[in-house]
Amino acid sequence: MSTGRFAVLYRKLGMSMQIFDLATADLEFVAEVEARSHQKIRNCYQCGNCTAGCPYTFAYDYSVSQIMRLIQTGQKEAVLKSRSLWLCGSCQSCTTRCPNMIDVALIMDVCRHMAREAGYATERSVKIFADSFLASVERHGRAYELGLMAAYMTRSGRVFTDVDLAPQALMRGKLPFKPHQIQGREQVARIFERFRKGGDNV
Amino acid sequence: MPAQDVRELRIVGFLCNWCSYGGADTAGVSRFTQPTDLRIIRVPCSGRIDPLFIVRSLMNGADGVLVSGCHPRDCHYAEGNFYARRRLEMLKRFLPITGIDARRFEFTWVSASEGQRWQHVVTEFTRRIHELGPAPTFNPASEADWNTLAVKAGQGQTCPCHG
Amino acid sequence: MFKIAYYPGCSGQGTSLEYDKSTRAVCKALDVELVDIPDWSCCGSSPAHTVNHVLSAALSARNLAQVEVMGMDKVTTPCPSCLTNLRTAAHKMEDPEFRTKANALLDVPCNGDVDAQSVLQVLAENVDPELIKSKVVRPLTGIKIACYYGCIMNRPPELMRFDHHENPMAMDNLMTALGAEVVPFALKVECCGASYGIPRNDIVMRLSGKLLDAGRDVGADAFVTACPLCQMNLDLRQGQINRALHEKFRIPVFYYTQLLGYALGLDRAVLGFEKLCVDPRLALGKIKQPAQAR
Amino acid sequence: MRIGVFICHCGSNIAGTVDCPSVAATALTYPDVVFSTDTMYACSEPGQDAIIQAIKDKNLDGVVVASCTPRMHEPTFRRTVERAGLNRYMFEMANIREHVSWIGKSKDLNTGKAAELVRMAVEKLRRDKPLIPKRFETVKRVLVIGGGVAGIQAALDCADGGQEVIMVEREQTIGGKMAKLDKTFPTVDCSSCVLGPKMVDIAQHPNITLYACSEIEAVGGYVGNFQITIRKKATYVNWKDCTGCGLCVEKCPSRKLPDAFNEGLCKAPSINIPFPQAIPKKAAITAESCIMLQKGKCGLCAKVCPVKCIDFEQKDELINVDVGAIVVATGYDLFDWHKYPQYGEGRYPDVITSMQYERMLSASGPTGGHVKRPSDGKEPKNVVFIQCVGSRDKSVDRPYCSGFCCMYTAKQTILTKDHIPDSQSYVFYMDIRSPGKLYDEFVRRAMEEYGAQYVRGRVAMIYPKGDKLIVRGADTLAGTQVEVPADLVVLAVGAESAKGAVALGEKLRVCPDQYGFFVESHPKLKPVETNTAGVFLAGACQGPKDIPASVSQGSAAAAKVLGLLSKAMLESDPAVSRVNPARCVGCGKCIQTCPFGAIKEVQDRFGNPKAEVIDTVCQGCGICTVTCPQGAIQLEHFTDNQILAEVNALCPPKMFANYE
Repeated sequence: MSTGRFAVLYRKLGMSMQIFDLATADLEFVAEVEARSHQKIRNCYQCGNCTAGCPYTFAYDYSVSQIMRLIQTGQKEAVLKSRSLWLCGSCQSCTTRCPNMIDVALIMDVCRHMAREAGYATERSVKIFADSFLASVERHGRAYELGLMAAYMTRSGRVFTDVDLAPQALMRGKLPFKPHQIQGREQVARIFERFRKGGDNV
Repeated sequence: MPAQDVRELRIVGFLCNWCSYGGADTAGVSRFTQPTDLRIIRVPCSGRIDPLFIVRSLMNGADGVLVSGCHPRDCHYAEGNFYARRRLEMLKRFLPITGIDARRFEFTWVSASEGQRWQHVVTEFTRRIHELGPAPTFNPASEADWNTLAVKAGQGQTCPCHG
Repeated sequence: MFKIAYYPGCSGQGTSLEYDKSTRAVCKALDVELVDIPDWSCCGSSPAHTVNHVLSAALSARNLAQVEVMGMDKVTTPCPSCLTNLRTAAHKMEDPEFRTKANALLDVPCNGDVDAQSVLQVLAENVDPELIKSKVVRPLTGIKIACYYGCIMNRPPELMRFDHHENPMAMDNLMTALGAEVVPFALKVECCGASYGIPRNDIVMRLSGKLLDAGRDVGADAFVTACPLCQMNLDLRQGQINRALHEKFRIPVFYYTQLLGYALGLDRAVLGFEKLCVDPRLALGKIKQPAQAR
Repeated sequence: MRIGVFICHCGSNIAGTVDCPSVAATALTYPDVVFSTDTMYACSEPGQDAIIQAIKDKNLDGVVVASCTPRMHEPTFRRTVERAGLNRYMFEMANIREHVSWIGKSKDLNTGKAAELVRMAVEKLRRDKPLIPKRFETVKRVLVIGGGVAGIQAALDCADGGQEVIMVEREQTIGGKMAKLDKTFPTVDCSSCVLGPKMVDIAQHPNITLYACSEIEAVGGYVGNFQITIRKKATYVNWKDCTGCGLCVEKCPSRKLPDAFNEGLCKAPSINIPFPQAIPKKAAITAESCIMLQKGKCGLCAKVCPVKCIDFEQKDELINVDVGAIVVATGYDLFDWHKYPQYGEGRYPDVITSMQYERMLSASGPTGGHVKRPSDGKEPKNVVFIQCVGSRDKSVDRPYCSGFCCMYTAKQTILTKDHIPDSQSYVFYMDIRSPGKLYDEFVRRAMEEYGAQYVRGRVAMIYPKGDKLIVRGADTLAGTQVEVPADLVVLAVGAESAKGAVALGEKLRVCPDQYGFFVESHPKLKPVETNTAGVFLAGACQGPKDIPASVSQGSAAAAKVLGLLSKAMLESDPAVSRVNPARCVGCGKCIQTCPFGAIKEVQDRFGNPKAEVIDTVCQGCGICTVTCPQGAIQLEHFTDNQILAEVNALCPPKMFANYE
């Protein structure tokens, strides 16, 4: 499995292909993905229809069908560290067209959850955006674009994100300066609290 | 389904030769594992199955009886399974009157190509029978060695009205 | 009078004000009564379901619970993203085990037997096309329109249960009924880049760019869409796209409710054309005045 | 009675999970069992000899073999005991392989179960009686249903073998799918040059009668004596006189009909001859589009016909024939690709099926053998082939491989290069299925010599851009997405069961599988037989097949038919119903219920009505036995007492327990 870790590193550095030791396939990982997604990974016969339809392939490090293959072969680390998980737009093209009726988008989602839980975030900015978004929902009960943008910029350090758009948006009153506070925002906040307290949320 | 430690129950199956018996064969050829409780009696057609056979099995202490024939319209003898369907449907309604739990008797249709389906049917029916447990018996002694009893059964005359 | 609970969605308060306004106006005009969910909260959008399904479901379920309190069993929303979350929540909560988990996060538990539908579906299935035709005072004759549905309004079909998953027609039919010429736009359900505009702008540039390009190829004067996110990517970011791809797109992107309202002769103020970033006047100019239309 | 029991190990197939010796030992304790042993392979020659030897040595008068399913080897062992001088019905089988060793995990439970199955067999055998088969004449005539290449082969072989053949073809001409093909793999020889002569032979063979535009209305009877009713559909042309000159076809003003033979690539006149080599070469009118038949005016064809053979009054006619055997060769149909909306559902004219492409390639086709895009008639440069359209796809309920698509696609890439030298073919495939003589070499040639670009992956969507079609698929070997700007897209549509196959199966009592393909009697040993004696299968009606396989099966079925009809007399299965006149009250219920009319009413010498079974007609279903209120009519070999004996063997009557 350590080969996995280094391989991913090498790969990032464009240094080498990675060699998978199939004998050390992490079958518990496969089982967990199947359990959390209620999908049968073995049903995938690698026709590539998901990759064929996926609009995000150009941005991926592993194509969807490769992710499916990596799961089949129990390459936990390679999967959870993959960039693709974070870049999947859940557009459902793969799920809709799979000849074996596998909910591929759901599997990507589940792997992303597991990656988060394992503390990976290969596409940091995506994670930060999601976190900022949820943070603003937790605070106000609804998404508050301006606040979320601010939070995102500070956290990601990308302070110039979409500054070019700000004027137009503001001018057209599309970015209200003050958030919509809803009465039930404590209720919403409690949802997050309880969630963080944990328990069985899988 | 019943692991080794679970005691087998007595389930009798009446299968038509052309579809269901073939389906059971297909299941075997494909190695579809099934509970071992079922004992299959082969008849040419589900239309040959006299309700008497089922009642006799149950009265003799069978815990369950499973009947299977060709799908309606697929009968090798054109319409045998239509007769079967009508007779067995009647029997199912009649059983409770005789004090027999109708859930201990089931009939279904399985074709020669449906090995998978046969596995499912057997597994489900066997599970049901095990949930119902052993059929109530009038005499615990009769739980004695099947073999010697069977020998006597063999020697004994069967009822005259069926020459 | 058709009555249904209404979930505006956060973007309706901000980036897609005009969508919300025009939706309300159009529904009013077509005798569809929208009853706002009192004190509704965010459905969690995609960030939530990328973090955890129970959390995501709970955030949506809070609103479904409100609907149940209202004593209604149907809710409609203009936003496909909200729609997906609401439907997914309701669907997942059919599983009692999951429902308990989700309700454990909520103050007010939710049964989840609320059917969420897009406003488009409500209009398509509950308003007689003939009625719409009869109410048209400004037919859209002369304008060429590409209908873009976005990726999740109809997919996956097992969940969304509306229209066609590869070639949806609801907006096409509507626009045709209004007298517009609908061009054969092939990428109706292709993804625009969704919420990656901020974290991975390059993705949106490429995907939305492709859509604009395809629209131009088939000679569209304008896009109509039913999704705030799609609209934002195609409209607000069109300038960015032009810079990124060295293009000169100038294709306005309407919400279908805006053009519907326009055709029904509603007050321009409620239609909010001025909120569009790409100036729609050129496109609207193509529409022949009723006098000529006849 | 002296019974011998033989427990077969079947190598490790049975012995692996059943303790055969202990089963044999237990069997010795059963009544009347005087000899019991286990044997490695009961069906092998030494195995059978051992049985014969035991019968002689121990002078047994009944034998039980516990091995595989009786549906496999019952006939084998019946012959064995017969060779030892026993009646073949003094034999019973216990199925301890398919029903025990192959499905049960626990050796203990299996062994117990096996022993009980043997006991059932013994108890039944103890009530068996020797049965003597009746002999009956057979009709020396064969019915071949379907005039595709498989049916043609079967018909010619039977006819050459001296049998009279009736061929029934649903379409207007024989030739089936093969007649539509341009070339055939792996030799790339002209399909019609290969098939044409055989079609002519059908027309000219003295022993063959051909009914085209005809379907099977009804089937009665049994092996050796089937009664067939054929519905000859109205063609509104008197075929006895029609010379096939084609004048009417030229003059016909109605040309709205999509040309079925050309897969709808062009329109056909209402009165038509499908193609020049059609057999029979006769004109026929399609009523739906005929102006005369619809509106009552026109009749141009009648005016121009030199032999005046047009008859607008013509009606369907029913023809009855008796035959001794039936060959079913109804072939297959092509998958309806519209089930894949991502391929455009017909919105893009330049997405066509492989069969349409064949017609396009064919010199006798609508484009005269020139490859043209349906949309603008331009010659395509980039041709994309998509395989597995309706094959190996659960989502459209077609999980099976159609077998021949890989090969015909390779052929079509080669032909494309021949027709358009500066063209480039792309093939999206999942796996190449090319077993068969010279098949894989053929596919390699398509890639190596003809430069077809094979891409390993499925296609997710096709969409137009300008006058091109963008085909977006995956290249899983490169691990990414690929796009091809195509001028023409050819879908390698898979095979599905022929329309109407299931309905025909019901008439023939041949059961179809879940996809509508007919089920053979045994997958290995009886590939062309069915479970209905005298009915045989040939070609793709049993499952997707290419031409060589279909032809082989045609010949195989013919061989079976000739074997069957070569016997002067057939023996009827003596396991038929028998009436006990003493008990029969002549109520006639059995006569009403018998599906085969095998029971007639006779009068005994006192003039009382009695039922009587016609042995050769009775099929041995036993419906009558259950119907009879008197228990007067019993199905031999499956009498109430025999079956009840099996029941008692499993569930001993409680009364005995109570007497203990």
